Amino acid sequence: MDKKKLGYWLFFIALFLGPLYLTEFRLALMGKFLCFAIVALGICLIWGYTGILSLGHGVYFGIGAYCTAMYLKLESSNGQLPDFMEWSGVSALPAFWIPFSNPVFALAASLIVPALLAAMLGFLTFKNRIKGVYFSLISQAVVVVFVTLFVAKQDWTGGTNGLTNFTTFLGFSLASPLVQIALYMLTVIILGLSFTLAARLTNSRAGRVLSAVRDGENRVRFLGFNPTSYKVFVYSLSAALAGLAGTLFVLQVGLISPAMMGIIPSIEMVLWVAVGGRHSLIGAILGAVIVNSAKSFFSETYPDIWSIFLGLLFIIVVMFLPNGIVGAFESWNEKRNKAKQKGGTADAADSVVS
Amino acid sequence: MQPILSCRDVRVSFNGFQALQGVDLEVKPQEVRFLIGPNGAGKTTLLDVICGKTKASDGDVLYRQVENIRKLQEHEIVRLGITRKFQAPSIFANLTVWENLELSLKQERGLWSVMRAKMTGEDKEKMEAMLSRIGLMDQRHQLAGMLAHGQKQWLEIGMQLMQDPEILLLDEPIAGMSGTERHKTGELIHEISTACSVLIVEHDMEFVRNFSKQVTVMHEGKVLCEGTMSEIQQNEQVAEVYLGRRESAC
Amino acid sequence: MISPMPCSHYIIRKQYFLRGVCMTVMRKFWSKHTIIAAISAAALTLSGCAASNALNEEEDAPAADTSDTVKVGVLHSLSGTMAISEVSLRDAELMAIEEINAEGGVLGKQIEPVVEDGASDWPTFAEKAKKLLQKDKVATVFGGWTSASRKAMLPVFEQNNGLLWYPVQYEGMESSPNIFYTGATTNQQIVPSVTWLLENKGKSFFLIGSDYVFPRTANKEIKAQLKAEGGTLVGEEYTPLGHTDYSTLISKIKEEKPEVIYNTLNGDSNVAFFKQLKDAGITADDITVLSVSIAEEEIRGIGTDILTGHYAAWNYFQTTDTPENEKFVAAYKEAYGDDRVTGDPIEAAYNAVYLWAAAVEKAESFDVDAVKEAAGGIEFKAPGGTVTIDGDNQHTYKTVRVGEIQADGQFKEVWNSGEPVKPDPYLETYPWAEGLN
Amino acid sequence: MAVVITQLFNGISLGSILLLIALGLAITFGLMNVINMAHGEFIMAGAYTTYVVQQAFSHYIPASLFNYYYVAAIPLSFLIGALLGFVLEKTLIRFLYHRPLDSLLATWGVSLILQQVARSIFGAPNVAVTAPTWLDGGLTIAGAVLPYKRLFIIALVTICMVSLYLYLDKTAAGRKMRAVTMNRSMASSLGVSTKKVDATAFAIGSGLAGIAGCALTVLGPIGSTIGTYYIVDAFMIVILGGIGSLIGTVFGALSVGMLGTIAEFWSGASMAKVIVFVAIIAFLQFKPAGLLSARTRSLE
Repeated sequence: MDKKKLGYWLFFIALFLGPLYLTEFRLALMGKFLCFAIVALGICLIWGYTGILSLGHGVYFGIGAYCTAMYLKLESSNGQLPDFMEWSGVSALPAFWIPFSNPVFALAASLIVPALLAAMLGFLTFKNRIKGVYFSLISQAVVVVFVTLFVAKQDWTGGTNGLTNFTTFLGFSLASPLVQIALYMLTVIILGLSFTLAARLTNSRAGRVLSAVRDGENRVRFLGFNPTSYKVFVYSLSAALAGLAGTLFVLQVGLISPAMMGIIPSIEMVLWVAVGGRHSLIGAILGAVIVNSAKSFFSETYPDIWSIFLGLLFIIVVMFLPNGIVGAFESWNEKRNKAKQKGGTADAADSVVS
Repeated sequence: MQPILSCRDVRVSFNGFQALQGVDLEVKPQEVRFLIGPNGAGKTTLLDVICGKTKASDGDVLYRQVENIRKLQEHEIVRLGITRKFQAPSIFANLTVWENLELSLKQERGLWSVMRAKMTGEDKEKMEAMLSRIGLMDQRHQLAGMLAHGQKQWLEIGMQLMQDPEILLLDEPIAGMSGTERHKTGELIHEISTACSVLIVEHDMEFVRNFSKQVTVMHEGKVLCEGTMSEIQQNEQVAEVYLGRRESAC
Repeated sequence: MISPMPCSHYIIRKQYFLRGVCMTVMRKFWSKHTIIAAISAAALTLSGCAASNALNEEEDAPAADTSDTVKVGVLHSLSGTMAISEVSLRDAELMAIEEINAEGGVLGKQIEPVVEDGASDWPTFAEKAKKLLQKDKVATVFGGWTSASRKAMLPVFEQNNGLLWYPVQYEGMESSPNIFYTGATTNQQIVPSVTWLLENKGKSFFLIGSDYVFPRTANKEIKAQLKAEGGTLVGEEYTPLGHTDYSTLISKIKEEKPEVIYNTLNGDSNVAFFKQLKDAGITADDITVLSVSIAEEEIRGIGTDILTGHYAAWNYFQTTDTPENEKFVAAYKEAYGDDRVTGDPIEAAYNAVYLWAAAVEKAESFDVDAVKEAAGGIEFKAPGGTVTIDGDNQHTYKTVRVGEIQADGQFKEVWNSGEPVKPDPYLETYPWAEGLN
Repeated sequence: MAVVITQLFNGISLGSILLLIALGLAITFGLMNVINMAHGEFIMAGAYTTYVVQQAFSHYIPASLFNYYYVAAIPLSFLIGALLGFVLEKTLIRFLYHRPLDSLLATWGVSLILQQVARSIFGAPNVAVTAPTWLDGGLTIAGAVLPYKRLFIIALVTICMVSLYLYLDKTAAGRKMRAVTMNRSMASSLGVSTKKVDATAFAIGSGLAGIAGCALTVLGPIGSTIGTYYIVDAFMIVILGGIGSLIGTVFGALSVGMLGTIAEFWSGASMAKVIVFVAIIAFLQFKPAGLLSARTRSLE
């Protein structure tokens, strides 16, 4: 137990000390990747542990980012109407923008709005026992709805350009390297806290209920648990994590647009978790960092083949590494330890019930 | 004695097919009741209706004569004390035996309470007792999916018993078990019935003969007759129903 | 006492079969821990180095003064949906760089292009811009197509005091001190073309566009202009990017019977719109369509048969008759194949490189501030006619042209502004535009 | 009046296009329960096949016969789509029948690769297909023009539906396919080679996507990303119609087509898209099984 905890501590401390050994540019990249790692944690919770595959987490990420971006935009507009509204013909700040001039409200909203939206959608679909691929496809439709809306409502959202060109956050200049380092460290801390939260949840009895829901949702009902409330809870928790990541993302990258909440980014989020290991929280973090590093690397070296590589990665992971990198290490280690008992396949719990 | 469970004129139809055509059935406290009948008679469907998996299109299912559970959701019915074991073992393959039992503890099953739940010494004793009762003490840290078929069946029965049910619904509990295992299961059921009522669907006549007191025969979505096994064996209607379909009886 | 459940949440429990023994479990945890450490280390190394491996570390980035080359960034989408348009810009820029290098380079240094892929993804544009400025220490960057990509890069260039040359016509309302705009702003494309339409083609306008920033902003200006110059607006419709069914929109057009359709649709939607317009029995004789996003390259993807007779407004056509253009088209085809065509943004991208080089020569320095200082008034005899940098807003003076699409996929110029038009991104010199911004 | 007729026709036409796109999915997803995210790229493959056939005709076939390139393109598009589908089934899908979520991810990877391959072969810009002249023009009814191309697509999708129905109902192979989709183990124990049936069914579904791609060339763009425009809509239609029900898919496509055109006429294209998707999501909350479902018990 202690050794493992020590390992995690070392990992997070190594990340935390990033500014000491990473250059400014690489630190910025890493900060972005760690935001993605927070999203990945959330996806791991719902997908790896609960069996809900959401192809719509870009929406929650985006909404969280927009909430914070609205505050940043207002702050950098110095009390004037944001530039894009001016040339979109809006004469006064829309009512729903007004509270976002308060940073506390904006930051709280970046957590709560995604969580509430997810809870609503989750409650309806899970209560109606829509699950598996049907839920995945519906979550994709939700992405289409939101992206179309955000693009079409240009006078409110900045349209395809999104919100960008921020100057300060709570009075600190976002361009300053020191502020960027502070934001990076904040990201590491929040990632660490999210990880701890997620690990505690999955190690609790509730976490075992979630795994049970994944393996046999109907069976869980016959133990007296209502899977709907568990699923709604974990789904909105994961949406809140995505929203939180969006906030950190927009602070560090200084930009959010509908393109970042689209279908492709949403599916890529799932890929991070698949590559790292869908049943492993630390795997999700590693997956997000590794896939995005690889993306940076490949798209710089061989821009044309990045999408082929990405496609192959999907296929390889699904076909040969269903439990991702961490899973592969696990079984390799297992083999090394000469564990040979493998007989008997695990029946799905729901064999009869469903 | 007041019946603990009464089904009144329960009807179920699947896309026009009448699976249950008005079933009446009463189960008394601490009674072991066997449901027999040829395939397609509606035995499993009746269990499905009682546990909430299938919704009856008509009729009432009364618990303790007052509460109509026909429209309740599965987990609400379970919380009342009616648990169900399915025909094929349905345990959580990726959890250990111990964890399977842990989830089956009689407990507050709300999200908030479960998140804060801690294993008490009492819980632990209860689970260990159950482990030795179902003979899985040595396998308790194994993944449940790795158990042998009979062990899975027992684990599932154990999971039902952990919930201290008032009524236990069993669907062919001994299917796929060896002779000694069957006997052991029979004993177990007998033992259980001191605490709760048991409603069992079973095809194995030998087993029914050995362990039944009351038997209900179903045929084509209706109750054909009720009585002790020897009474049933005398019944001409039953013979007729079974003679044509001998193979399904054994 | 053995803990009742494996402590590690990430274990794949299936593999625990028959491993109830405490010692084994403990040993396993130890090795698992090693693995985590190993993976972590690997991940850190990878994330740290992967991005930089193929690139030059800043340590060995040559300082501009001592080496005999100067690095410039070329940042366009080479993958994703925008690659369709942007790849040609990269080609044009690389060609200009090669030409300049063949002539001896800039300030005696060879230009070394660092090509990056924006991947049609706006944060990627920002990330790569940052990389070009901070790691490669490029003297300038040529890049972008969509407004979104420019908006994403803008803060990066302002914060790092970099220099971006943006070569595509856009909606105006912007003038960053760190960006030079070599494409048209609205008063060099849209405003004159609307005037031309009103004078030559009809007064009633139907505006259609893709649902994003450029069409919406452009149409707002067009509406104000129509009001001022006696036109009427009979309809205004937007379709989502990638929309492919225009039947309903076309029935609305039929209802309103406009004389002119002003088209700001983007990319693929043009194909569907023009095909379906023709099917609905509407030809160029019935309603004039003037587009501002269809250049020679797009015509080929739509099919000349359905576009013939419609119009487009640009600053340059492949058929523009100047000696510079003859040379440019020949060189472009020579370099990239006979089947390639040039077009307005391609020309603007090509110009950008020359304009930068000229400004550097004038400033006698690659320093951003010096180049900006020197850029005002720089002239270049471009394929599309002389362009001049306006020192006030860092846009360029450009000649406006309206062309009719011919059966061979080329334009026949039907009107031009005669002389280069002064850029006015905020439309300050147009009384009717007051209150638009 | 003309507007009403035109709009009614537009609704049916949009419905027929959506149906053509969704028909292949109704087999691979609806009957076989495979989520094939590369379905859109099979549409793309069909479109490019049409382009290649056209190029071949204009180069190697007398100009007088050029107009018939389209007749050759339809079956060829089907074959190319079917071939791609067959290969995909043999190499990937068949290992993933029990892991639907994973097949979703893997086929998404396939779609990325196919898009890039298309870009490498045909270049990033769109290519143009000239529709045969016999599809030019339209039928005029009460002042409303019904373009021949749209009428042709309606006819094409009808033919596809009827052939599919005949195949599934009247041929031995089709009956085997239905048997497998209804009860896999039973069919297998009766001596039906489920592997063969799976591959055939998947190839047919993919082939239909190829036909859809061929048909779309007369109306829309031909580029490496066209598949992505249609894929989400297509899946939603199949879900809306009800899994496993071909007739349900027909109803799903037609209702989405009608709703889409009506909403677009009253508001605008963007809002219409939002309205349609919200309506589908909301509808599924009330009726998770879709309009018509072949399975009795909801989405399980």
